[in-house]
Amino acid sequence: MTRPANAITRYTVVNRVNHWITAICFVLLTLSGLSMFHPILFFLSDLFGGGQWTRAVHPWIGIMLLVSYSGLIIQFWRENLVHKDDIAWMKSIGYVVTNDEEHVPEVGRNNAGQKMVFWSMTLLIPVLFFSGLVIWEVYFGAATSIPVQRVAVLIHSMAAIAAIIVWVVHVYAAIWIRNSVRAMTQGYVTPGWAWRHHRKWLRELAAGQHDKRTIRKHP
Amino acid sequence: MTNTWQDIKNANVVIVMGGNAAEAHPCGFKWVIEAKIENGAKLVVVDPRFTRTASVADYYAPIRPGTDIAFLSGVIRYLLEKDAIQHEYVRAYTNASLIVKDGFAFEDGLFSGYNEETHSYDKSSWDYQLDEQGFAISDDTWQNPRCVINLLKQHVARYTPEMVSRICGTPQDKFLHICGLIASTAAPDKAMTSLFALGWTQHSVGAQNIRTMAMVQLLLGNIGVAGGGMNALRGHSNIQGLTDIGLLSNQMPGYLNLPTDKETSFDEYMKTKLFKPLRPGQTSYWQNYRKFVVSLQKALYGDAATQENNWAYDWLPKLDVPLYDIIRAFEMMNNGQMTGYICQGFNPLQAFPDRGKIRRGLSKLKFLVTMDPLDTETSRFWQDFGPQNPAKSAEIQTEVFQLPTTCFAEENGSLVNSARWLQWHWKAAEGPGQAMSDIWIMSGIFHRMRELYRKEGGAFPDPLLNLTWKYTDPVSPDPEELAKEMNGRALADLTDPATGAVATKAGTLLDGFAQLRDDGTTASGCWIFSGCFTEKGNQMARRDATDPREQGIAPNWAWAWPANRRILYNRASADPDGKPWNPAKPVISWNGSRWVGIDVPDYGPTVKPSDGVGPFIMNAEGMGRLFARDLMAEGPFPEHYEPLESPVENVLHPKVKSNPAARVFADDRAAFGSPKNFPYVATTYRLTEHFHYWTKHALINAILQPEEFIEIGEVLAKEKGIEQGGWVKVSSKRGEVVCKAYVTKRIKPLTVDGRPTHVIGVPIHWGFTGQARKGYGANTLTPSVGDANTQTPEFKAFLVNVEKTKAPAA
Amino acid sequence: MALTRREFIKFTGLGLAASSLGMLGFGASGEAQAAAVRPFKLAHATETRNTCTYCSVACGILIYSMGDRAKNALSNIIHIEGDPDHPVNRGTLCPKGSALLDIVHAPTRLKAPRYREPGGTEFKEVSWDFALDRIARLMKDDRDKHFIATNAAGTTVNRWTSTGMLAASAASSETAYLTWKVTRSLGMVVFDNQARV
Amino acid sequence: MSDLQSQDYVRRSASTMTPPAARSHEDQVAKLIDVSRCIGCKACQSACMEWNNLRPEIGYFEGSYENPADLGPSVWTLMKFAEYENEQGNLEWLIRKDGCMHCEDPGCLKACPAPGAIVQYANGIVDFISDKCIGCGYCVKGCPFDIPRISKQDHKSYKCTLCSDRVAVGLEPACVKACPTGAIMFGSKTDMKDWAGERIEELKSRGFDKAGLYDPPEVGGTHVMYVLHHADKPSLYSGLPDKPRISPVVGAWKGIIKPLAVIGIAFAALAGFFHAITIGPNEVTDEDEVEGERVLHEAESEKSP
Repeated sequence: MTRPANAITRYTVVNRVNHWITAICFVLLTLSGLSMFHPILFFLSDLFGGGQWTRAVHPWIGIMLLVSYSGLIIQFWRENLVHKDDIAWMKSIGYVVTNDEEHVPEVGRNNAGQKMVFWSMTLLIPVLFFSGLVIWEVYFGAATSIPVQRVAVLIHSMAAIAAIIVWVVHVYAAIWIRNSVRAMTQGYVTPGWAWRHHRKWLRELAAGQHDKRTIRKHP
Repeated sequence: MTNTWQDIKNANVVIVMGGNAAEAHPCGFKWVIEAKIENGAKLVVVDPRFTRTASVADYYAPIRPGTDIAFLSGVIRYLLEKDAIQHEYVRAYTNASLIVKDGFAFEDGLFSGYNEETHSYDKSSWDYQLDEQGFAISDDTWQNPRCVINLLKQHVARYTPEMVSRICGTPQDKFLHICGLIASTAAPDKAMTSLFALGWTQHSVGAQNIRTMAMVQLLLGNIGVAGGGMNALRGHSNIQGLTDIGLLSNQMPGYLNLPTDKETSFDEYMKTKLFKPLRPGQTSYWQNYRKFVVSLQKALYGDAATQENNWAYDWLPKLDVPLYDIIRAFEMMNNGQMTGYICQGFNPLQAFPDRGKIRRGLSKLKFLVTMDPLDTETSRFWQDFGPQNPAKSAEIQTEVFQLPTTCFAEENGSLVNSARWLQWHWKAAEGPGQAMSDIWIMSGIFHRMRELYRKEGGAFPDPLLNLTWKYTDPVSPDPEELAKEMNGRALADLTDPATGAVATKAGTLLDGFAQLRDDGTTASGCWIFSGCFTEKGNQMARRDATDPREQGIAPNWAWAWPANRRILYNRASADPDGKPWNPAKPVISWNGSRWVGIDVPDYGPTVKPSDGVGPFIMNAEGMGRLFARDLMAEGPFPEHYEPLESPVENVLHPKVKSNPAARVFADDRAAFGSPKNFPYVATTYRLTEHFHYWTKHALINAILQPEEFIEIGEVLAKEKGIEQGGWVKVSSKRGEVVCKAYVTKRIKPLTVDGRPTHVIGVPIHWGFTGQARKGYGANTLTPSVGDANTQTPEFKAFLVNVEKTKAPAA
Repeated sequence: MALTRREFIKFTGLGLAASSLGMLGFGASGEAQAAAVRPFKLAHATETRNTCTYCSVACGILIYSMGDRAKNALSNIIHIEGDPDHPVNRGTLCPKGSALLDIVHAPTRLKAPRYREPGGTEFKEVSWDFALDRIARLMKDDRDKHFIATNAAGTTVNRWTSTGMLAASAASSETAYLTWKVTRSLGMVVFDNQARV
Repeated sequence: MSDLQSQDYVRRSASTMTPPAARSHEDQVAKLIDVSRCIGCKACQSACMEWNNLRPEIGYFEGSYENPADLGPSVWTLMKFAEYENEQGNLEWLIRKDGCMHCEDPGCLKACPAPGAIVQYANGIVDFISDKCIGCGYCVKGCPFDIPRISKQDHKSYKCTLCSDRVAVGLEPACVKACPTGAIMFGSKTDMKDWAGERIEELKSRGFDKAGLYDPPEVGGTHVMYVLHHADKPSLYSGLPDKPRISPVVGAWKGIIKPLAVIGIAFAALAGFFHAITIGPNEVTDEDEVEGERVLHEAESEKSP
């Protein structure tokens, strides 16, 4: 892998592997879940070897997602704590969407949007997990009453939709903010990227408030 | 059954007492439901438990097990007191008017002639006063106090509603309500049918239970009519057939009696069988007794039965005791008096009382042969199955042969149902493995025995050597040939006595028992079956279900004995002039020259009503008997006797508590428990999901009712701390059963003689072979004593204790 | 013609699934008419009329077996149900009769003669010849030993009381008659059936 | 005009379809269970197991005649027994054959996500097509009567088929044929309702003033109906629902949520798409790079001694 000499490490190998495990799980869950959610998407179950396989594998992927996402929570919760700055950023959301960064307050390592993605998933994934357990027929079909399961299935599907919407936003943002994808695939960003999107973070980096290794070290 | 299953739909009142038709005979019970829906009938159930029959009843009343005679005697008292009887019927068709001998009396629970030492009666006083011609004297005005009806009135006077309630525990209001329902059928065009089964027979007073209801039915004019009758629902698929063919210790085919030691010659034997009419002009089948016996002997021994050897009379075994019934058989076994026992499709280790005694008896045999499609408990009595069969194999010296037989689906043949229909069935497949038919096995034993006697000689081989065996395949005779042998055929050309012309050619099958002769020119293995397989073919295989007027006769479906008659005593369905009592549902009627109708008349087809021949042609007086003469062991009138094990004294006559004529062996008496140790009344029964001890081998039935349990009322359960579905130990003096409890609202404590009496229900179906869970079997608890007439074991009323216990170690 | 209820349901789209899909305007309908009903299993089975083996109501039954009785096919019973022509049961059967198939095929059906020696702890399979020869021998020995030709009074009684027979009340009348013949020709009097139980 | 043995689908889970309309389906079938004639003999259970080749495990006695203890993947019908003491203090043993009610508006079918795993034939029978079943258990949640059960063996859902294989060849269901007392009748729904009317009249004449037909309109009526002596209190019969309806929770899940979900997700995606083609990507400029480098250099030089 070639990388420019001035590259700044944004995500470590562990960060990235963990993220992509999560991402794969999420995508698989979305595909399998949607196939069981809406008849028009039932064809997606063929990706998993048919309806029975889809039904069987979905909860196991769900467990993997929970474990994997727990890793992300451990790694990222500090940097997603909410600050006053986030409110300012939210107020200037109009400038954000129109790519007018100059009118947006300087952003730290994560902006409020990214934090919202993080915290939404942090909320939704456990909800999905526990409501999923209730309706995991094979093992827990008899553990709760049918009315409870009915509520669980409703919660599960609503949470799933919310998660998917969050995911759509997340994915689009990654495409929209160019070179973000590279940050999560190759781990680094350029100083210019950091200047443009996370200027405060860049300054912090420059001021040595972060681990030196994140700068110009092999990610 | 006197009537058919479908005929039940013609009833106005259906009383199920001494039975549980819905559970034991669901498909027959449909006709009760039909009666309710199509005929507006009321269903009355009297039972210790609220059964599944009770669940669809219009009226239910509880009763203490073993007190049915008191209840029904109370009903008779009510009917006589309210004059709710069918007068014309009672006067003309019952012996109500006949005068009873002066010597007959009833005092302190005993009838005249009791012998305390032999526990039996000299019955000479139990008869009518006869005139010079030997006919019974009658008083149609019922003025004579010795009229049967007056003696009956006097006899039942003690059974007031208060007394009935005191004995039976049935609340008075419920008892009286039922009396009212029963009485409603005294109207000539109303009928009540009585459906009963083992709930009445399995008592030390079983036969009298049934008699009492038969008397009720006679008083109401309900015998012989559509929708009436005494309908014994019966048990096994061919229990009727085996009874008909006389597979009982004292019987020969067609209800002919096996000779006894007293009948030292054929003439002596025939003397006791001679039919002596007790009313002028009375006729009966039994006039033909000699024809039946001679034809049977000709069927059995062919040319070897001759006039000269008294039709091989001496080849018949003779009895020294009234019955060699099963209770006696096991008594003999326990006394070391038996060597071998053959159980053909019978599982006595499960089916007979005092299981411990049964096991001990079998252990003393030299050999036991079982013939069965299934792996029965009896065939494994010697094997240790834990507490359910604690046998010490090494100590048991019995040789056991377990012979596999084919089952119903694997053979041709006929079965006789409880309505006396002979129905043919066909083989659908071969039996499994080496299973063989009972016919093949019995033939195999026979041929080997005969061969041994031919070769070696031995004790009296004549009957064995001369037994007819002219079957196309002697190794496995064709059922059709056997059926033809029972039907009978002419051995010589039979001529019409009036014209002298040959009416029946030699060799042809007979059309009916009327053709039988006593001169050895006819042979018939079972006279009542004569007509079942004629030259026209197999009548039992007929399948025309046409039912005139849809009255439940279906005369062309299969064949019914006798003579394809579907309702017994159907002459009584018409009044003395021959007009039907119930014009809407006539059975037969007199058309001026002969009897016509939807059924074959149970009467001379051209005998005029004015001839005054009674309709009950099996009886010497031609009448239904409210007074049984000498035919019952314990008295001509029914009397309430407590079960041999009972929680209370006999309040009517404390000195005579239980059936004075009951036969009780000393060791069995020693095994009776007292209410002090065993305070609760127990009764055994069947559940609809199972058939005896067979269906625990059938997976579906094992699923439907998997495990042994008892039923116990909520009050007693609470008293004893017994939980729903919890474990209990039920014990009698004879053994104990550890099983689960069904605590139910369906059994309530009864107030008997002022004290609460609890009843415990013990279903019978579990054993230690088959697919259902292992059980001890109800007969672990039951006492070994039988009805005084039939020796049917008293399974329905005995004493137990019950205690809460822990689940047994797995 | 007025709108039937079915049409009403169809038109109003009462079915929620249908309505939401209808909103989206597409769905999988192509394969809708695939065969679904389980094939009728008795189409060519052989039907044999018989009588229920259990109680004395004697319900008519129809036994269905696999195989058309061709020489090379061994019939196997696959289903039993009520005979609708029978005047008593009219096609109905109770819980026992409805499960007759399971008694015919019970795993505890016996398939070979078995013998248990005195003191033995197990059955062993034996041949029919062994079993019947041995039974005949045991019976003859006992009969010769215990047969009572005359009683104390000198009357010919010709009875044999030391070996008894219980007959099967589910056996056919023809079996019963043959059993009666054999039993009585031996002079056996300890003879009974299930009439009492 | 009747086509009672029809195998045409009128509903199919997770699919849109146009019901075949060329054939006439004027009448539908129904099974009528007259509890006042029922003796609880379990012949129906037995016949059902025999015909459908169902043999659940042999259970235990559990304090009731109810065996097996519950409906199951191989228990499609079950007799339920309730000992009820009425106002007069008399015992009534209310026995009810439980099993699929074959709703006109089947909750199971609505809930099912697998196309064609649950179908309704033109004759009204609701049938589970095992090879299409994915075992998710949604039908269990959709059912207002607590009927379907998922097998632990093959993870497929099972329930009474109303013997669709028998009905398809013109025979009555096995339980109907077996029922010894005629407590279970089968025929066209019209005929069954007429017959029920007669039965109710008869029951009223015997003092059951509240006798009536159970054909709950909340689920569009059912193709298995009961004649009850206490039609005012169906729950007396071992918990027969007084007012069965598809749970509103299920309704929401299979109803409103679906279009909302599609709208929500589609909106998010479309918003992104239109954002991309209108505003476009947010790219780092050369100036940004310069600025970035500058910040880093300044910091490094400050720290450099």
